[in-house]
Amino acid sequence: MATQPISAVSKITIRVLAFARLRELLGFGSRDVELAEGATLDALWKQLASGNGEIEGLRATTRFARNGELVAGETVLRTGDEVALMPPVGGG
Amino acid sequence: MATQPISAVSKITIRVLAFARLRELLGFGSRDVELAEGATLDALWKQLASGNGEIEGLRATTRFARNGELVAGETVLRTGDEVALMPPVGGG
Amino acid sequence: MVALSSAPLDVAALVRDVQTKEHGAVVTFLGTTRETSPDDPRPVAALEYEAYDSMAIPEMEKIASEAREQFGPLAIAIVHRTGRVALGEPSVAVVVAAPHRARAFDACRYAIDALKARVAVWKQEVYADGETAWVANTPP
Amino acid sequence: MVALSSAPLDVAALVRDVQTKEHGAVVTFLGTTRETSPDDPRPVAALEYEAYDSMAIPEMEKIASEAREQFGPLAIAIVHRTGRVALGEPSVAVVVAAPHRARAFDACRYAIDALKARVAVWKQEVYADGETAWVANTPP
Repeated sequence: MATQPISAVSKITIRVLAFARLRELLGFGSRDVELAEGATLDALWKQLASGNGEIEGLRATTRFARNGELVAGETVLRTGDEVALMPPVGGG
Repeated sequence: MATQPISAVSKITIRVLAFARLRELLGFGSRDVELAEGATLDALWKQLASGNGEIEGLRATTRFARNGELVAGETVLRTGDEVALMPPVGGG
Repeated sequence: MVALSSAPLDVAALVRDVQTKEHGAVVTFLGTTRETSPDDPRPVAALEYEAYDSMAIPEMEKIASEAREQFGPLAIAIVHRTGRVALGEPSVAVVVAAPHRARAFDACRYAIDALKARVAVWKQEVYADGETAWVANTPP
Repeated sequence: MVALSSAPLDVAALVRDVQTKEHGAVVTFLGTTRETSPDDPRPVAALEYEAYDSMAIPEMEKIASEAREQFGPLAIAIVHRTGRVALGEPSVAVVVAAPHRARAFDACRYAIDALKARVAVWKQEVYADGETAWVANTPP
Protein backbone atom coordinates (compact mmCIF):
# COMPACT_ATOMS: atom_id res chain seq x y z
CA MET A 1 0.00 0.00 0.00
CA ALA A 2 1.44 3.40 -1.11
CA THR A 3 1.97 6.06 1.55
CA GLN A 4 0.49 9.50 1.04
CA PRO A 5 3.03 12.36 1.35
CA ILE A 6 1.74 13.96 4.56
CA SER A 7 3.31 17.40 4.17
CA ALA A 8 2.57 17.88 0.47
CA VAL A 9 1.68 21.61 0.26
CA SER A 10 -0.11 22.61 -2.92
CA LYS A 11 1.23 25.72 -4.57
CA ILE A 12 -0.64 28.46 -6.38
CA THR A 13 0.73 30.90 -8.92
CA ILE A 14 -0.47 34.46 -9.02
CA ARG A 15 0.46 37.50 -11.08
CA VAL A 16 1.65 40.46 -8.98
CA LEU A 17 1.55 44.00 -10.37
CA ALA A 18 3.39 46.80 -8.56
CA PHE A 19 2.98 50.49 -9.26
CA ALA A 20 4.87 53.74 -8.75
CA ARG A 21 7.24 53.72 -5.75
CA LEU A 22 6.39 50.09 -4.96
CA ARG A 23 7.34 49.09 -8.49
CA GLU A 24 10.70 50.80 -8.05
CA LEU A 25 11.37 49.30 -4.62
CA LEU A 26 10.29 45.79 -5.60
CA GLY A 27 12.18 45.99 -8.84
CA PHE A 28 9.31 44.73 -11.00
CA GLY A 29 6.08 46.00 -12.48
CA SER A 30 4.68 42.53 -13.13
CA ARG A 31 5.86 39.16 -11.89
CA ASP A 32 4.48 35.66 -11.35
CA VAL A 33 4.78 34.56 -7.74
CA GLU A 34 4.33 31.07 -6.23
CA LEU A 35 2.56 30.86 -2.88
CA ALA A 36 1.29 28.12 -0.65
CA GLU A 37 -2.35 27.32 -1.19
CA GLY A 38 -4.48 29.32 1.23
CA ALA A 39 -2.03 32.23 1.31
CA THR A 40 -3.54 35.67 1.91
CA LEU A 41 -2.59 39.04 0.50
CA ASP A 42 -1.00 39.87 3.84
CA ALA A 43 1.20 36.78 3.47
CA LEU A 44 2.15 37.84 -0.05
CA TRP A 45 3.03 41.29 1.24
CA LYS A 46 5.18 39.86 4.02
CA GLN A 47 7.02 37.65 1.56
CA LEU A 48 7.71 40.56 -0.81
CA ALA A 49 8.54 43.21 1.80
CA SER A 50 10.56 40.94 4.08
CA GLY A 51 13.86 42.53 5.02
CA ASN A 52 13.18 45.79 3.19
CA GLY A 53 12.34 48.43 5.77
CA GLU A 54 11.24 50.96 3.21
CA ILE A 55 8.71 48.61 1.63
CA GLU A 56 7.50 47.46 5.07
CA GLY A 57 6.90 51.10 5.98
CA LEU A 58 4.54 51.51 3.04
CA ARG A 59 2.07 48.86 4.21
CA ALA A 60 -0.31 51.34 5.86
CA THR A 61 -0.76 53.38 2.68
CA THR A 62 -0.82 50.46 0.22
CA ARG A 63 -4.11 49.15 -1.12
CA PHE A 64 -4.56 45.71 -2.63
CA ALA A 65 -6.66 44.83 -5.63
CA ARG A 66 -7.47 41.34 -6.80
CA ASN A 67 -8.68 40.92 -10.36
CA GLY A 68 -9.55 44.60 -10.54
CA GLU A 69 -11.39 44.89 -7.21
CA LEU A 70 -10.06 46.47 -4.04
CA VAL A 71 -9.87 43.79 -1.34
CA ALA A 72 -8.65 43.46 2.27
CA GLY A 73 -5.30 41.97 3.31
CA GLU A 74 -6.90 38.83 4.76
CA THR A 75 -8.27 37.85 1.33
CA VAL A 76 -7.18 34.33 0.38
CA LEU A 77 -5.58 34.13 -3.05
CA ARG A 78 -6.31 31.59 -5.74
CA THR A 79 -4.18 30.41 -8.55
CA GLY A 80 -4.44 32.69 -11.58
CA ASP A 81 -5.31 35.78 -9.55
CA GLU A 82 -3.97 39.15 -10.69
CA VAL A 83 -2.97 41.11 -7.62
CA ALA A 84 -2.09 44.81 -7.69
CA LEU A 85 -0.07 46.59 -5.02
CA MET A 86 -1.21 50.19 -5.17
CA PRO A 87 0.29 53.24 -3.46
CA PRO A 88 -1.98 56.27 -2.95
CA VAL A 89 -3.10 57.48 -6.37
CA GLY A 90 -1.87 60.72 -7.95
CA GLY A 91 -3.93 61.26 -11.06
CA GLY A 92 -4.87 64.68 -12.39
CA MET B 1 -32.87 149.16 -27.00
CA ALA B 2 -33.23 145.58 -28.34
CA THR B 3 -35.74 143.30 -26.64
CA GLN B 4 -34.60 139.92 -25.36
CA PRO B 5 -36.69 137.02 -26.65
CA ILE B 6 -38.34 135.96 -23.40
CA SER B 7 -39.34 132.45 -24.40
CA ALA B 8 -36.08 131.46 -26.15
CA VAL B 9 -35.68 127.78 -25.21
CA SER B 10 -32.16 126.46 -25.65
CA LYS B 11 -31.92 123.10 -27.36
CA ILE B 12 -29.50 120.28 -26.72
CA THR B 13 -28.53 117.49 -29.07
CA ILE B 14 -27.90 113.98 -27.78
CA ARG B 15 -27.07 110.70 -29.44
CA VAL B 16 -29.63 107.94 -28.73
CA LEU B 17 -28.70 104.28 -29.12
CA ALA B 18 -31.40 101.61 -29.11
CA PHE B 19 -30.83 97.88 -28.81
CA ALA B 20 -32.59 94.63 -29.59
CA ARG B 21 -36.41 94.85 -29.56
CA LEU B 22 -36.28 98.58 -28.82
CA ARG B 23 -34.08 99.12 -31.88
CA GLU B 24 -36.62 97.30 -34.01
CA LEU B 25 -39.63 99.14 -32.56
CA LEU B 26 -37.99 102.57 -32.73
CA GLY B 27 -36.67 101.91 -36.20
CA PHE B 28 -33.13 103.05 -35.45
CA GLY B 29 -30.01 101.80 -33.71
CA SER B 30 -28.45 105.24 -33.42
CA ARG B 31 -29.95 108.67 -33.96
CA ASP B 32 -29.29 112.28 -32.95
CA VAL B 33 -32.21 113.78 -31.06
CA GLU B 34 -32.91 117.42 -30.16
CA LEU B 35 -34.37 118.12 -26.74
CA ALA B 36 -35.17 121.16 -24.69
CA GLU B 37 -32.39 122.09 -22.28
CA GLY B 38 -33.05 120.50 -18.90
CA ALA B 39 -34.81 117.48 -20.41
CA THR B 40 -34.52 114.24 -18.47
CA LEU B 41 -34.21 110.68 -19.70
CA ASP B 42 -37.85 110.15 -18.76
CA ALA B 43 -38.76 113.05 -21.07
CA LEU B 44 -36.71 111.55 -23.87
CA TRP B 45 -38.46 108.21 -23.34
CA LYS B 46 -41.89 109.85 -23.46
CA GLN B 47 -41.01 111.64 -26.66
CA LEU B 48 -39.77 108.45 -28.35
CA ALA B 49 -42.47 106.11 -27.05
CA SER B 50 -45.37 108.49 -27.46
CA GLY B 51 -48.27 106.85 -29.24
CA ASN B 52 -46.62 103.44 -29.47
CA GLY B 53 -48.21 101.16 -26.91
CA GLU B 54 -45.69 98.41 -27.38
CA ILE B 55 -42.73 100.71 -26.66
CA GLU B 56 -44.57 102.30 -23.72
CA GLY B 57 -45.09 98.83 -22.27
CA LEU B 58 -41.36 98.21 -22.24
CA ARG B 59 -40.54 101.11 -19.89
CA ALA B 60 -40.47 98.97 -16.76
CA THR B 61 -37.85 96.60 -18.13
CA THR B 62 -35.75 99.20 -19.97
CA ARG B 63 -32.59 100.54 -18.40
CA PHE B 64 -30.94 103.80 -19.36
CA ALA B 65 -27.24 104.44 -19.71
CA ARG B 66 -25.64 107.82 -20.21
CA ASN B 67 -22.10 107.89 -21.54
CA GLY B 68 -21.62 104.28 -20.58
CA GLU B 69 -23.04 104.45 -17.04
CA LEU B 70 -26.42 103.19 -15.90
CA VAL B 71 -28.50 106.14 -14.67
CA ALA B 72 -32.02 106.83 -13.41
CA GLY B 73 -34.84 108.24 -15.52
CA GLU B 74 -34.77 111.61 -13.74
CA THR B 75 -31.20 112.25 -14.92
CA VAL B 76 -30.94 115.57 -16.75
CA LEU B 77 -29.29 115.27 -20.16
CA ARG B 78 -26.60 117.52 -21.55
CA THR B 79 -25.69 118.27 -25.11
CA GLY B 80 -23.32 115.66 -26.53
CA ASP B 81 -24.53 112.88 -24.22
CA GLU B 82 -24.70 109.37 -25.59
CA VAL B 83 -27.82 107.71 -24.24
CA ALA B 84 -28.51 103.98 -24.54
CA LEU B 85 -31.96 102.41 -24.24
CA MET B 86 -31.32 98.90 -23.04
CA PRO B 87 -33.77 95.99 -22.80
CA PRO B 88 -32.90 93.15 -20.39
CA VAL B 89 -29.62 91.62 -21.52
CA GLY B 90 -29.35 88.18 -23.06
CA GLY B 91 -25.67 87.42 -23.35
CA GLY B 92 -24.21 83.94 -23.05
CA MET C 1 -8.29 89.44 -21.87
CA VAL C 2 -11.86 90.33 -22.78
CA ALA C 3 -13.31 90.77 -26.25
CA LEU C 4 -16.33 90.81 -28.49
CA SER C 5 -15.83 88.85 -31.68
CA SER C 6 -17.78 88.57 -34.89
CA ALA C 7 -15.62 85.57 -35.86
CA PRO C 8 -15.90 82.02 -34.45
CA LEU C 9 -14.22 81.64 -31.06
CA ASP C 10 -10.78 80.02 -31.04
CA VAL C 11 -11.00 78.26 -27.69
CA ALA C 12 -7.58 76.59 -27.95
CA ALA C 13 -5.98 80.00 -28.45
CA LEU C 14 -7.77 81.34 -25.36
CA VAL C 15 -6.50 78.41 -23.30
CA ARG C 16 -2.96 79.08 -24.52
CA ASP C 17 -3.38 82.76 -23.63
CA VAL C 18 -4.30 82.17 -20.00
CA GLN C 19 -2.19 79.10 -19.27
CA THR C 20 1.19 79.49 -17.58
CA LYS C 21 3.52 77.07 -15.85
CA GLU C 22 2.26 78.34 -12.48
CA HIS C 23 -1.31 77.36 -13.29
CA GLY C 24 -2.26 73.77 -12.60
CA ALA C 25 -5.94 74.14 -13.50
CA VAL C 26 -7.75 75.56 -16.49
CA VAL C 27 -11.56 75.66 -16.45
CA THR C 28 -13.41 76.61 -19.61
CA PHE C 29 -17.07 77.43 -19.99
CA LEU C 30 -18.59 77.44 -23.46
CA GLY C 31 -22.15 78.57 -24.01
CA THR C 32 -23.38 76.96 -27.18
CA THR C 33 -26.45 77.47 -29.30
CA ARG C 34 -29.22 75.02 -28.38
CA GLU C 35 -31.88 73.88 -30.76
CA THR C 36 -34.44 73.99 -27.96
CA SER C 37 -35.55 77.41 -26.80
CA PRO C 38 -36.65 77.86 -23.19
CA ASP C 39 -39.35 80.24 -24.45
CA ASP C 40 -40.55 78.91 -27.77
CA PRO C 41 -41.61 75.51 -29.06
CA ARG C 42 -40.07 76.11 -32.50
CA PRO C 43 -36.61 74.67 -33.19
CA VAL C 44 -33.88 77.31 -33.11
CA ALA C 45 -31.78 77.51 -36.28
CA ALA C 46 -29.28 80.15 -35.11
CA LEU C 47 -28.74 82.96 -32.64
CA GLU C 48 -28.06 86.55 -33.51
CA TYR C 49 -26.22 88.67 -30.94
CA GLU C 50 -25.82 92.40 -30.73
CA ALA C 51 -23.69 94.24 -28.20
CA TYR C 52 -23.20 97.75 -26.89
CA ASP C 53 -19.44 97.53 -27.19
CA SER C 54 -18.50 100.58 -25.18
CA MET C 55 -20.43 99.29 -22.16
CA ALA C 56 -19.94 95.56 -22.69
CA ILE C 57 -16.15 95.62 -22.83
CA PRO C 58 -15.62 97.65 -19.61
CA GLU C 59 -18.18 95.46 -17.82
CA MET C 60 -16.36 92.31 -18.90
CA GLU C 61 -13.09 93.85 -17.64
CA LYS C 62 -14.83 94.64 -14.38
CA ILE C 63 -16.03 91.06 -14.01
CA ALA C 64 -12.48 89.81 -14.65
CA SER C 65 -11.17 92.15 -11.90
CA GLU C 66 -13.89 91.06 -9.49
CA ALA C 67 -12.99 87.41 -10.08
CA ARG C 68 -9.35 88.12 -9.24
CA GLU C 69 -10.27 90.12 -6.14
CA GLN C 70 -12.72 87.51 -4.93
CA PHE C 71 -10.86 84.29 -5.66
CA GLY C 72 -7.17 85.28 -5.78
CA PRO C 73 -4.55 85.45 -8.51
CA LEU C 74 -5.71 83.93 -11.78
CA ALA C 75 -5.74 84.57 -15.50
CA ILE C 76 -9.05 84.95 -17.27
CA ALA C 77 -10.30 85.35 -20.81
CA ILE C 78 -13.91 86.32 -21.58
CA VAL C 79 -15.01 86.48 -25.20
CA HIS C 80 -18.53 86.89 -26.56
CA ARG C 81 -19.67 86.48 -30.13
CA THR C 82 -21.62 89.12 -32.01
CA GLY C 83 -23.70 88.59 -35.13
CA ARG C 84 -25.02 85.23 -36.22
CA VAL C 85 -23.97 82.10 -34.36
CA ALA C 86 -24.89 78.75 -35.89
CA LEU C 87 -26.43 75.84 -34.01
CA GLY C 88 -23.90 74.10 -31.77
CA GLU C 89 -21.32 76.87 -32.08
CA PRO C 90 -20.11 78.64 -28.93
CA SER C 91 -21.46 82.15 -28.40
CA VAL C 92 -19.40 82.79 -25.29
CA ALA C 93 -16.19 81.44 -23.81
CA VAL C 94 -14.88 82.03 -20.29
CA VAL C 95 -11.46 80.51 -19.65
CA VAL C 96 -9.81 80.68 -16.23
CA ALA C 97 -6.33 79.45 -15.33
CA ALA C 98 -5.41 79.29 -11.65
CA PRO C 99 -2.89 77.47 -9.48
CA HIS C 100 -5.59 75.07 -8.23
CA ARG C 101 -8.91 73.80 -9.45
CA ALA C 102 -11.28 75.13 -6.80
CA ARG C 103 -10.33 78.70 -7.67
CA ALA C 104 -10.56 78.06 -11.40
CA PHE C 105 -14.05 76.51 -11.12
CA ASP C 106 -15.34 79.21 -8.77
CA ALA C 107 -14.00 82.09 -10.85
CA CYS C 108 -15.25 80.66 -14.15
CA ARG C 109 -18.73 80.18 -12.76
CA TYR C 110 -18.74 83.63 -11.19
CA ALA C 111 -17.72 85.22 -14.47
CA ILE C 112 -20.33 83.53 -16.65
CA ASP C 113 -23.09 84.23 -14.11
CA ALA C 114 -22.06 87.89 -13.95
CA LEU C 115 -21.76 88.15 -17.72
CA LYS C 116 -25.26 86.80 -18.24
CA ALA C 117 -26.70 89.18 -15.67
CA ARG C 118 -24.81 92.35 -16.48
CA VAL C 119 -23.06 92.57 -19.84
CA ALA C 120 -24.74 94.64 -22.56
CA VAL C 121 -25.32 91.87 -25.07
CA TRP C 122 -28.68 90.92 -26.55
CA LYS C 123 -29.75 87.64 -28.05
CA GLN C 124 -32.23 86.96 -30.79
CA GLU C 125 -33.43 83.46 -31.55
CA VAL C 126 -33.79 82.74 -35.25
CA TYR C 127 -36.23 79.88 -35.80
CA ALA C 128 -36.23 77.35 -38.59
CA ASP C 129 -39.23 79.17 -40.13
CA GLY C 130 -37.26 82.44 -40.36
CA GLU C 131 -39.14 84.18 -37.54
CA THR C 132 -37.14 85.78 -34.74
CA ALA C 133 -37.58 86.68 -31.08
CA TRP C 134 -35.42 88.52 -28.55
CA VAL C 135 -34.67 86.43 -25.49
CA ALA C 136 -33.61 87.91 -22.18
CA ASN C 137 -31.69 86.00 -19.54
CA THR C 138 -33.46 84.92 -16.40
CA PRO C 139 -31.59 84.62 -13.11
CA PRO C 140 -29.90 81.19 -12.81
CA MET D 1 -16.12 58.46 -23.39
CA VAL D 2 -13.22 57.66 -21.07
CA ALA D 3 -9.64 56.89 -22.06
CA LEU D 4 -6.01 56.76 -21.10
CA SER D 5 -3.75 58.31 -23.71
CA SER D 6 0.00 58.33 -24.22
CA ALA D 7 -0.45 61.06 -26.85
CA PRO D 8 -1.16 64.77 -26.16
CA LEU D 9 -4.83 65.44 -25.40
CA ASP D 10 -6.93 66.85 -28.24
CA VAL D 11 -9.28 69.00 -26.20
CA ALA D 12 -11.13 70.45 -29.19
CA ALA D 13 -11.94 66.91 -30.35
CA LEU D 14 -13.30 66.04 -26.90
CA VAL D 15 -15.52 69.11 -26.94
CA ARG D 16 -16.84 68.12 -30.36
CA ASP D 17 -17.46 64.59 -29.06
CA VAL D 18 -19.68 65.65 -26.17
CA GLN D 19 -21.40 68.65 -27.72
CA THR D 20 -24.85 68.30 -29.25
CA LYS D 21 -27.52 70.78 -30.27
CA GLU D 22 -29.41 69.98 -27.06
CA HIS D 23 -26.48 71.04 -24.89
CA GLY D 24 -26.21 74.73 -24.14
CA ALA D 25 -23.23 74.48 -21.80
CA VAL D 26 -19.85 72.80 -22.08
CA VAL D 27 -17.49 72.93 -19.09
CA THR D 28 -13.93 71.71 -19.50
CA PHE D 29 -11.38 71.06 -16.81
CA LEU D 30 -7.74 70.74 -17.78
CA GLY D 31 -5.14 69.74 -15.22
CA THR D 32 -1.82 71.05 -16.43
CA THR D 33 1.73 70.46 -15.30
CA ARG D 34 2.89 73.14 -12.87
CA GLU D 35 6.48 74.15 -12.41
CA THR D 36 5.93 74.51 -8.67
CA SER D 37 5.54 71.31 -6.70
CA PRO D 38 3.40 71.35 -3.55
CA ASP D 39 5.94 68.99 -1.95
CA ASP D 40 9.35 69.96 -3.24
CA PRO D 41 11.21 73.24 -3.63
CA ARG D 42 12.86 72.17 -6.89
CA PRO D 43 11.31 73.33 -10.15
CA VAL D 44 9.37 70.57 -11.91
CA ALA D 45 10.50 69.87 -15.49
CA ALA D 46 7.88 67.27 -16.39
CA LEU D 47 5.44 64.75 -14.96
CA GLU D 48 5.50 61.04 -15.62
CA TYR D 49 2.23 59.14 -15.20
CA GLU D 50 1.60 55.44 -14.95
CA ALA D 51 -1.79 53.79 -14.82
CA TYR D 52 -3.31 50.42 -14.00
CA ASP D 53 -5.44 50.42 -17.11
CA SER D 54 -7.75 47.55 -16.24
CA MET D 55 -8.78 49.30 -13.01
CA ALA D 56 -8.50 52.91 -14.16
CA ILE D 57 -10.79 52.64 -17.17
CA PRO D 58 -13.72 50.95 -15.35
CA GLU D 59 -13.36 53.48 -12.51
CA MET D 60 -13.51 56.39 -14.95
CA GLU D 61 -16.63 54.81 -16.51
CA LYS D 62 -18.11 54.51 -13.05
CA ILE D 63 -17.43 58.18 -12.32
CA ALA D 64 -19.10 59.15 -15.60
CA SER D 65 -22.18 57.09 -14.65
CA GLU D 66 -22.28 58.58 -11.17
CA ALA D 67 -22.18 62.09 -12.66
CA ARG D 68 -25.16 61.28 -14.87
CA GLU D 69 -27.09 59.72 -12.00
CA GLN D 70 -26.35 62.58 -9.66
CA PHE D 71 -26.78 65.59 -11.93
CA GLY D 72 -29.06 64.39 -14.74
CA PRO D 73 -28.61 63.75 -18.45
CA LEU D 74 -25.26 64.95 -19.75
CA ALA D 75 -22.39 63.88 -21.98
CA ILE D 76 -18.96 63.48 -20.45
CA ALA D 77 -15.44 62.73 -21.64
CA ILE D 78 -12.65 61.88 -19.20
CA VAL D 79 -9.15 61.36 -20.59
CA HIS D 80 -5.91 60.99 -18.65
CA ARG D 81 -2.39 61.04 -20.03
CA THR D 82 0.14 58.33 -19.37
CA GLY D 83 3.90 58.61 -19.76
CA ARG D 84 5.78 61.87 -19.80
CA VAL D 85 3.84 65.15 -19.82
CA ALA D 86 5.79 68.33 -20.45
CA LEU D 87 5.47 71.52 -18.42
CA GLY D 88 2.23 73.38 -19.19
CA GLU D 89 0.68 70.45 -21.06
CA PRO D 90 -2.61 69.00 -19.86
CA SER D 91 -2.37 65.66 -18.08
CA VAL D 92 -6.11 65.27 -17.66
CA ALA D 93 -9.20 66.60 -19.39
CA VAL D 94 -12.79 66.35 -18.15
CA VAL D 95 -15.35 67.74 -20.60
CA VAL D 96 -19.05 67.87 -19.73
CA ALA D 97 -21.86 69.01 -22.00
CA ALA D 98 -25.28 69.56 -20.47
CA PRO D 99 -28.45 71.45 -21.28
CA HIS D 100 -27.59 74.13 -18.70
CA ARG D 101 -24.48 75.43 -17.03
CA ALA D 102 -25.12 74.56 -13.38
CA ARG D 103 -25.25 70.88 -14.23
CA ALA D 104 -22.17 71.08 -16.45
CA PHE D 105 -20.10 72.84 -13.76
CA ASP D 106 -21.26 70.52 -10.98
CA ALA D 107 -20.66 67.34 -12.97
CA CYS D 108 -17.24 68.45 -14.21
CA ARG D 109 -16.11 69.27 -10.72
CA TYR D 110 -17.51 66.05 -9.34
CA ALA D 111 -15.69 64.02 -11.97
CA ILE D 112 -12.26 65.58 -11.50
CA ASP D 113 -12.53 65.34 -7.70
CA ALA D 114 -13.51 61.67 -7.97
CA LEU D 115 -10.78 60.96 -10.51
CA LYS D 116 -8.10 62.44 -8.28
CA ALA D 117 -9.33 60.44 -5.30
CA ARG D 118 -10.06 57.09 -6.89
CA VAL D 119 -8.58 56.37 -10.32
CA ALA D 120 -5.52 54.09 -10.46
CA VAL D 121 -3.06 56.61 -11.88
CA TRP D 122 0.26 57.55 -10.29
CA LYS D 123 2.28 60.70 -10.79
CA GLN D 124 6.00 61.18 -10.64
CA GLU D 125 7.52 64.64 -10.59
CA VAL D 126 10.67 64.93 -12.68
CA TYR D 127 12.78 67.83 -11.47
CA ALA D 128 15.10 70.02 -13.49
CA ASP D 129 18.07 68.22 -11.89
CA GLY D 130 16.84 64.85 -13.18
CA GLU D 131 15.72 63.52 -9.78
CA THR D 132 12.22 62.17 -9.41
CA ALA D 133 9.59 61.71 -6.70
CA TRP D 134 6.19 60.05 -6.60
CA VAL D 135 3.46 62.45 -5.52
CA ALA D 136 0.13 61.31 -4.12
CA ASN D 137 -3.02 63.41 -4.18
CA THR D 138 -4.27 64.93 -0.97
CA PRO D 139 -7.99 65.50 -0.40
CA PRO D 140 -9.10 68.85 -1.91
